Amino acid sequence: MSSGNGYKVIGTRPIRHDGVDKVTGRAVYGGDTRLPGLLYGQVLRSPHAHAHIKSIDTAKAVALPGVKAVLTGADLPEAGDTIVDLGEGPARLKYMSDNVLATDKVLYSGHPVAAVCATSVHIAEEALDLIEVEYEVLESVLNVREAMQEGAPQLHADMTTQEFGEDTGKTSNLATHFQHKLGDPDQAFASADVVIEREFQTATVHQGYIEPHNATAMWNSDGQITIWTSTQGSFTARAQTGAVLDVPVSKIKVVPQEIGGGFGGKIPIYLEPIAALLSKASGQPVKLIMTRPAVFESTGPTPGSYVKIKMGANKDGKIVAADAYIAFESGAYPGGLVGAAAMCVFSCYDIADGLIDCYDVVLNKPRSFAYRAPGSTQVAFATEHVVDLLAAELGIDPLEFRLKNSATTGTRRIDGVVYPKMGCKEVMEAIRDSDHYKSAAPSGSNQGRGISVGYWFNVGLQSACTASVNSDGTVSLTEGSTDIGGSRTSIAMQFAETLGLTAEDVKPQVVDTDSIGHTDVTGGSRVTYATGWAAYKAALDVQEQLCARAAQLWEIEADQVKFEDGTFSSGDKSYTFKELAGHLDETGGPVIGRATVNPDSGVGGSFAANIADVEVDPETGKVQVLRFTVIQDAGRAIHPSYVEGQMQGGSAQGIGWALNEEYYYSDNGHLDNSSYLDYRIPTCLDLPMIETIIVEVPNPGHPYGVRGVGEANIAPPPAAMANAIGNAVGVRPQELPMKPGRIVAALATGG
Amino acid sequence: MSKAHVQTTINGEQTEFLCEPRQSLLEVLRETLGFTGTKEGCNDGNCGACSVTVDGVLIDSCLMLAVEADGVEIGTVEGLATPESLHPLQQKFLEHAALQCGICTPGFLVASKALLDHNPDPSEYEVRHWLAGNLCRCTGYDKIVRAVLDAAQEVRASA
Amino acid sequence: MKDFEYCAPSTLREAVALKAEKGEAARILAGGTDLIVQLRGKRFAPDRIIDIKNVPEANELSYGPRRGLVIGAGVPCWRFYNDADIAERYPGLIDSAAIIGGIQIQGRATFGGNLCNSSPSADSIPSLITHSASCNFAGPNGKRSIAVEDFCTGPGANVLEPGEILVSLQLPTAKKNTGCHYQRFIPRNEMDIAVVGVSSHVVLANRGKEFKAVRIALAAVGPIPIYASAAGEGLVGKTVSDEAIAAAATAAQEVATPISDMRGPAEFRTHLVGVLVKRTLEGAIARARGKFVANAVQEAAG
Amino acid sequence: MPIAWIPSLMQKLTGGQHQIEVEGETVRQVVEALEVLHPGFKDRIVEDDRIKTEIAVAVDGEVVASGLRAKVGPESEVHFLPALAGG
Repeated sequence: MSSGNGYKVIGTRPIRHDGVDKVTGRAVYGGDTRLPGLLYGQVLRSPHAHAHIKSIDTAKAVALPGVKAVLTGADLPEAGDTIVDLGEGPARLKYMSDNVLATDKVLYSGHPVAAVCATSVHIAEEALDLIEVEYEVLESVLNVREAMQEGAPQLHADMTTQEFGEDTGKTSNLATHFQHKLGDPDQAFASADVVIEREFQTATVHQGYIEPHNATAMWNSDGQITIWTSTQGSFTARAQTGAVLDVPVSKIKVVPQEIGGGFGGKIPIYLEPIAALLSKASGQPVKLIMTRPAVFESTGPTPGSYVKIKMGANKDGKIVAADAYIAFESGAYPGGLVGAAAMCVFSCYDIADGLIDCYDVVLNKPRSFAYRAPGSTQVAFATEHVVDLLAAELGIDPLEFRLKNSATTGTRRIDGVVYPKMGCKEVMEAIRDSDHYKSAAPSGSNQGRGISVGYWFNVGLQSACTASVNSDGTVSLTEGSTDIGGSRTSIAMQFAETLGLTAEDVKPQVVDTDSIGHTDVTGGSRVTYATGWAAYKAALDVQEQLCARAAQLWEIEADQVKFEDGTFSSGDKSYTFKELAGHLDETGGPVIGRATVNPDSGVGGSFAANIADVEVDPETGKVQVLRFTVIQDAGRAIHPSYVEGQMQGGSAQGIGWALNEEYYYSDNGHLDNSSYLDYRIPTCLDLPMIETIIVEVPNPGHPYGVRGVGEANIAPPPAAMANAIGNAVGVRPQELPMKPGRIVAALATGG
Repeated sequence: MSKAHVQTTINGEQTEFLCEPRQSLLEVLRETLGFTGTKEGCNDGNCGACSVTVDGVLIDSCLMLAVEADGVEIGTVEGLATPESLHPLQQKFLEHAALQCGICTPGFLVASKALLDHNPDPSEYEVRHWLAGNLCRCTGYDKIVRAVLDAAQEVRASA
Repeated sequence: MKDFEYCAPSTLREAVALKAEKGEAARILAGGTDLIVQLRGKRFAPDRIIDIKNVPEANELSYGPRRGLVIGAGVPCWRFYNDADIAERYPGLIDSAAIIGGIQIQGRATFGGNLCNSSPSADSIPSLITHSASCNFAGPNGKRSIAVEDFCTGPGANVLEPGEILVSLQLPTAKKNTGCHYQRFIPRNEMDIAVVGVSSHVVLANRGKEFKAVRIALAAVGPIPIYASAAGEGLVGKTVSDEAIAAAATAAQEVATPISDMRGPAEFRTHLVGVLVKRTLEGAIARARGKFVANAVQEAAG
Repeated sequence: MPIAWIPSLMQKLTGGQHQIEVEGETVRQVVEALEVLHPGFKDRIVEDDRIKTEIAVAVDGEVVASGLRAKVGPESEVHFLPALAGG
């Protein structure tokens, strides 16, 4: 099998190494953890969106037969006023701790206030009903612009607005304000022939992974804590748990179990410290699994947003100026996602002058966290809408207009950064060259086609790999990146390619925090890039050691041995990798390759694009996707099937975000739709086949040219859908979701 | 409350267990009997991760009490493969890369098996209709639908 | 969830005695797809659950030219939505059965349970109302029957006495020149609760050109499923026409009293009543004229 | 000489200057040089001898993990950005 790209393994489609376990039900996910003497935990959550906790009385719960321990926020160590960066962006430890278990105040409906463990999950649940919490209910605020107003209910009495390293000393719900400015936007707008400005709103949406959060912990009497959990980053989970429990990381071992989806939402911790403290109190292992309503009410959604975009262009079709005002709902505690939005908002275009003004705002919703290209979708929805309007106003085809203004290698973004080699234009050209775009747009009544592009910058961070050569010529590869979507295989393939092995010759394994070097989260589209790079370097280490072993056997110097196409040779003597692996015992014993990376440069960003054909039922406002294509620059597709899978998955999530997904709060701040029944992620019947086109503009910063593909694909879909709806019925929605009632209302008023 | 004694058949094997009436079939399968291949996603019948068959009928095991299982035959994901080989559906899911995180996969496999037992030659729309009660957040369903259609063809060819 | 006593009686008499003994503190378990969710959500905390699936009367599914169709309260949807005879005689019923939840839910859920759950958005109730179905109860004081449109009294509330059990549903014999159609509007294509549901049932005369009898019922636009009698009766004797249908749609909108919630705003729901009355009347008319109008299962089968 | 790009909200400190050429072979030297030109600059960026956690430094367009120790070339651009979270 060969991929036709000059590689033997990269670009092929082997069966994933963990596949059989996952289709037979044998793979052990976090919730499947079973231990002798296991107790079951449950968490009591606030019914109020905003309240002071006046008192908590747990006496009746403690007295219930079968209950082994009860916990409140008072049982967590006092969190100092320190800032910690534990792999999911900087945060105040106090905020992180209070989000695990509230102390003085609850800040959202679903905020944890107490926890119980018992001999059965049902007894634990009965015990929750016996905990008496007295609240003083406060007025809540649930919309970003209302939260920014003077006199809005204030969540944190001591929170002051930070302006790029400066504390303004002003208390409000505005956590952070920052700006990027390039050139002279005022003058550039004055020179523009056409200027279009629009306002946009997007609802809070959830990552929606099917597996609920879970954690099982055993706190041994010697102070050693073991935590079995589903996490995107075992080291990050360890660091966060250690910080909240005020325990050194060396006392904690995190065993990452298989993880049932994350999309950014399983980077933060929720249950881990609770499970640990309940175990400490009971002396037994404790397992907690979140209920589905709790997952929606209490775990990281992505921010709702208010965005205003102004763009100006010349008659010849060049965009000359762009302004963005971006306000993000960070939820109950400050977050860092609006920074990413700022980097993405005009990322697809070459614009010389612009201003990006950003606000991070707290309000009475769960603390928002990363969700696949966090922040990019909200702003792509806005920008791509205005780009279509500009093209229409200028009488230029929207794709031609995008191509004419495409950012490219060397373009300076408004946040100042200059692009290294990248594939924005290639992705746009792939729209033009696709079967889908070349086929006639659907021409039935209320049918239309829309396009859009989007970006995610990807990250590098730390990874480690070790590789033990087995005597039969296979290699056991250990790594610390938890595998959410087949990354074991994409890492093993890079290792195999480097040593001339087959993918099947490499046995990849995700191990616990005591068994591998620090490895950052499975997020930021970094695993195939950075852990793959570590695997590549570990393979080179193995290669070097094996050259020395061959040299020993041939009684020559190591530099006289060369390695090519999986064979070690010197003159007419040669060993295949497998042959040489059989001689390790006689040449000094085992060979273990190892490598770590923490790339300072070379992270290649990825662009994605969509073509969407839709039909709108004007009587009901319902939108059907008739045909959908996703295009993305993968740099180099290691395992094309899983690259396509990422692209299709991001598309489906983006379509859900576009059409129906939203947090629906009642006026008193209760989340009304905390179930899969009413939080409507797309079903099988809601989607067509999703066509994929992989563009490969190799990333010069990676040995195999990899760009992470996990995220950029969620940025363009809502915009493509809005543009398609606009072309179908003449009304281009400015608010997500574009749900049926909203479409009907817009059609009735003509906009 | 006293525990109920339930006799049932799981993947062809006679099994007995004790349970409280309030325990769901899902809970007993996973926590009492160790059939953790059947997953919990929502515990209210809206995701299909806990799909099993009861006397050949596809159901969500979170919405059936374990005591109701007395005298029935239950099929779970653990019963799909033989010691010799995977079921064609399992094989095609692997070949088509029809899973990413894999948490929904057992439910999809059990549901797809029930579909093929009921209709060995489904159209794409029939596959999508039948599987609408199984949510997947990773794949966008494309590769799942292709895998089921491909497996159906293989099952028909070998029938 | 509080624990409870589980009983699975094998006779109706036994079931009634178990229910009568506990009254409100006992709940009937048929498919369980609503009940078990509600127990978990602590909407009910009964002492006793009575599983009626072993009661022969609750398991009956039969059709006779005189009795019509009898659906036992414990009969799950899957047992009758693939039945060609039932589909032909009561197509509107199948429209409902084929869209309650997904395939897994249909493997357990029953019309009897859907009715006793008495949700205003229940998909089966408008179809039962327009088919002129009646409910058969058994209780300590014997048996009684009432029309389905008189069953629900409020969200989650109905006329069942604390000691009574719904045994079966009964639909009159299907007549010629009759058609029925149920549609609901949901934002997705499956797995949602109706934003609005409408069933229309027509009997046509004069070679299918004239309305002889019409029944229209609405879901999710009031505290109970609404029998829009005036909307249907207004059509009787009229020639089948777009204008007549539009007038019925307007009449139905007048009796709708929807609320705004996560499933849709009130004005949108009222608007949808008009859309769906029109669409279901057209479907029912087509079926009455012998034309094929697919239900969800048939749609899937192409 | 490398060019430091000054975030717009810090330009009050630099008298409105957007870009400043300064000597330096590492981010630390660039920041020290900026501090000499515009006292107070360092306190906005650095805390406990590290780049503040809420701020990221990019050299030639790439956010650097090595912070103050990151190498800066004679033609390099240095940007100060808000720190980010990934998905």
